[in-house]
Amino acid sequence: MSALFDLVMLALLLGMALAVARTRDLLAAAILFSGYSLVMCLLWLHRGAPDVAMTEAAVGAGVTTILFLLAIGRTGRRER
Amino acid sequence: MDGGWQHLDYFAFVALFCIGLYVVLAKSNLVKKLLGLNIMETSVFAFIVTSGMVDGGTAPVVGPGIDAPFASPLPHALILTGIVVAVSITALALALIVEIKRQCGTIEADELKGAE
Amino acid sequence: MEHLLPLAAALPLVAAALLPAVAWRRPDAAWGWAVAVGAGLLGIVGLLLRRLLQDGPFSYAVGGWAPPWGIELRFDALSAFSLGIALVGVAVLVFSGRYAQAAVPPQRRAWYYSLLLVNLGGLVGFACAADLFNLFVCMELVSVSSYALVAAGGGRIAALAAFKYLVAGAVSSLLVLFAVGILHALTGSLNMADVALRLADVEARGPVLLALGALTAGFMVKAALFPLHLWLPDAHASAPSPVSAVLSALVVKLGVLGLARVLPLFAGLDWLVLAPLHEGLAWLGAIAIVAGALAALLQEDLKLMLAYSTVSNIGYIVLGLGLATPLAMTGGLVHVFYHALIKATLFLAAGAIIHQAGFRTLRDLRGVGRAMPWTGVALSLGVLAIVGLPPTAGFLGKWYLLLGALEAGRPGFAVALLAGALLIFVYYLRILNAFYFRAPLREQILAVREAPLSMLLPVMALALLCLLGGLFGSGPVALAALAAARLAGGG
Amino acid sequence: MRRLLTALALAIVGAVMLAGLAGLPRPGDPAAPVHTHVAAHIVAHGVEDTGSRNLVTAVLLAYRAYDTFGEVVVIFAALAAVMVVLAPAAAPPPGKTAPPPSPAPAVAPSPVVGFVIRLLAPFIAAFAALVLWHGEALPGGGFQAGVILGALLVLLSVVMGRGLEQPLVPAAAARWLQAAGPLAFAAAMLIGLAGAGAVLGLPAEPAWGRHAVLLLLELGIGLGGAAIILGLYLQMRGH
Repeated sequence: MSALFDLVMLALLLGMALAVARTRDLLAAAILFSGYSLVMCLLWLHRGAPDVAMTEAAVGAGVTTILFLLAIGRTGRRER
Repeated sequence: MDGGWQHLDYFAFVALFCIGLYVVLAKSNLVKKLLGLNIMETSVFAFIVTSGMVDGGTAPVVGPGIDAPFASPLPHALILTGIVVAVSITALALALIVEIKRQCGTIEADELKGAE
Repeated sequence: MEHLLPLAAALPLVAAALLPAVAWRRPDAAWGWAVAVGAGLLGIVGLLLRRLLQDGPFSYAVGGWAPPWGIELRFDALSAFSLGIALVGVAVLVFSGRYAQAAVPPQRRAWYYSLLLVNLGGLVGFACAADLFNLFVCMELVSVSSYALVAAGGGRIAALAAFKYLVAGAVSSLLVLFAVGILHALTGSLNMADVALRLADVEARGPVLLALGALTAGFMVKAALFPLHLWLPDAHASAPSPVSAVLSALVVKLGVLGLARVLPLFAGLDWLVLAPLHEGLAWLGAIAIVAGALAALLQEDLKLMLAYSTVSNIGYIVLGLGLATPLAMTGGLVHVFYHALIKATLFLAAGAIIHQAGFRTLRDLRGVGRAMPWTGVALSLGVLAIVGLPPTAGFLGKWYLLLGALEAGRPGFAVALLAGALLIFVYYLRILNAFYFRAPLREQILAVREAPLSMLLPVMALALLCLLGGLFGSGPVALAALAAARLAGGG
Repeated sequence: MRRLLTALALAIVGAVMLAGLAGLPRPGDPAAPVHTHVAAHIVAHGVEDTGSRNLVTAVLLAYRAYDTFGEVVVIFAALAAVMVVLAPAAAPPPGKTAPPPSPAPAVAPSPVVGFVIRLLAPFIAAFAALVLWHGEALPGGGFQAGVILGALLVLLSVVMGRGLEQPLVPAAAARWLQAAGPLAFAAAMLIGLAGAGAVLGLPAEPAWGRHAVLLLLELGIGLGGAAIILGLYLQMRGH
């Protein structure tokens, strides 16, 4: 069960990282990265690191994403 | 590989590291490069957090009725610092991107090279 | 007294955080605050150095937590580079007073001084770190502030160069963090002495090699060692001149000091032969000496020339570490200190000239030496020193390197060294020729006025140190020899 | 050609990393050095040494407090860095006049969203206080609380900020708040020097002394973090 959870999380991480790499829509990429951080946070919670998970959720998925969205708002959302 | 399937973790993190590095090297858009850098950073964080886990362990918070082994608190503290450093660098890089856009009109590395 | 060790880095770091609040109502206070802190740092470093010379290296357990449970700081012969950091720091802060008024927009100025102080504090912390993760944190303090300072003056090339620098720097920092993670996974410790001890019992070879490789690669990028120097020239040339001085004189040395700190960790492993790594470093260093000097020769922009000259000089230092004989390493480490003084002199003098004249290429600046006699003298002293003429400061490092190359039985490297020195001579001759012996191309040059006293004083003081450094060089040489002996002895 | 080179470089990097990592102790092995050396000491003595039941907090604020001091200066430097890059330059560069910075498109929150955020604000603030207060006994602590508080301030400024140029906190006070983290550590350094005989040491006397120091650090980190996150947000949003 626990192994299965890990496998699913790792597969999700890889999939989302690839999606970030592939999409040409920067807004989508930033939001995908936010999701990637949340999955990472779940994985760490499962590894006995709730402090790190909490910080990653707040900083990686939260603050980083807000900053990315603001910057994308000022520079354009399409990647050429 | 004799260490059992949990080395799979490390392999997944190497894959993430390489995906991030690919984005940094191959993508022209600066925002995209920065996302790649963040993926690389989280992959290293994940490696370090995982290196501190313990079979059947719990979070390193001492309390009554907890007799499971603790995950090592040391890597957790390091990664807390690492996450803060990462967001600091991201914030600065995004500020630079906004400034580059304002001054040069584009944030594509290919076009910036031509404009220099 | 021993409590000064953790406070040396803490003073500028806390002062940096307070500076924008202090300068909020009185923007003029920012400069005074920063200079006072710089002077305080110089005083503390002086006391630490006196203790080092009297009693030898000493440690401090921060918070009273004995190592390896807590963080250990250690002031040893390598940490003595703090003196260079403090000297250059004070000069740069004083110089910034007038310079920043013209080059840094008013709303950015308090933050600019704040970042300079963070940079200096991080550098001192790095020089005194005896703990791997503390080393990383200090490195990041220096890195974040450096990336931003490049763009402090504004301008499109500066913003782009800062971004390029940031990406290269962040990837290299990540490599270092990755290696710290591996070493921690192998030994369960972060204290460097403890890691070195416990690493000797580690049987797995793969992770050890990976950590060594990641650390070497990471610090090579930080040191801008050829061919990983591509981020350096634009960043150092487009930054405001006082920032260029800090970056070229101090920040690139982080990579070299980092290497000198971490390589001994691996010396206790009987199966690991470091000779191929040393050989590779020596070759890269030799190539960097010549390639950097050639590139400098091709530049028309004064600050770009100086930036490529840094690439070349890092080559000297790394060659010394790579040759790995006591004399060669002494030469390399002495050059770490003296190159800091010399390159700071050159960048500040160049900054004063560009600031007063408004031009930055050799063509446009022709004849400026006669219009700015004092700055010209300082620049010339710096040039003599960097070429390595006795008795200036630049002579000592190269002399010991030459002896080291011969001692190692590698005359080929000695030739590269001399060829580099010759090339340096040629391109600095170009500068002197343009400034003194060519008729001005721009008539405005004749009307250029000498730099104001607050810029001239720090430049002249540094230039004087460049001149006298060679005469009173026994102290630094003795310290470098001590550090070299520790490096060679692997502990 | 370039793609090929990139692919080759990635393959080499990946292969080297895999080969190296394969030799590490199995993650989760209780006999690995990660668990038997420094961590074992902290698990055995952490509570008694620091009074904090959350051992991550014990590491962050006691054993490795000097690193955490560096960390709060790093995040302060991030703010300084963003200010130095984005604060308006007095005059546009000669030759080419740069267009004015385009502010982020103003988000027009619906009245319902605004109402909900205002309604929730005190509860979010209370949650942040809880996370901070229990940093010694539960996962979480000053920085996490600071980020939650910072997020709350950002939300509030989204709701109230449209057309309202005056910031939530007076600018002069904001400067002091942004320095709260390093300031708290400076205070802890002096307290440690006086009370424990070592910079950043925890005083043994009085009995509540070390709790007070830990709480001071958590407060400084939390308030400073929140103020810096708000500052970053405002500067990145553009005026």
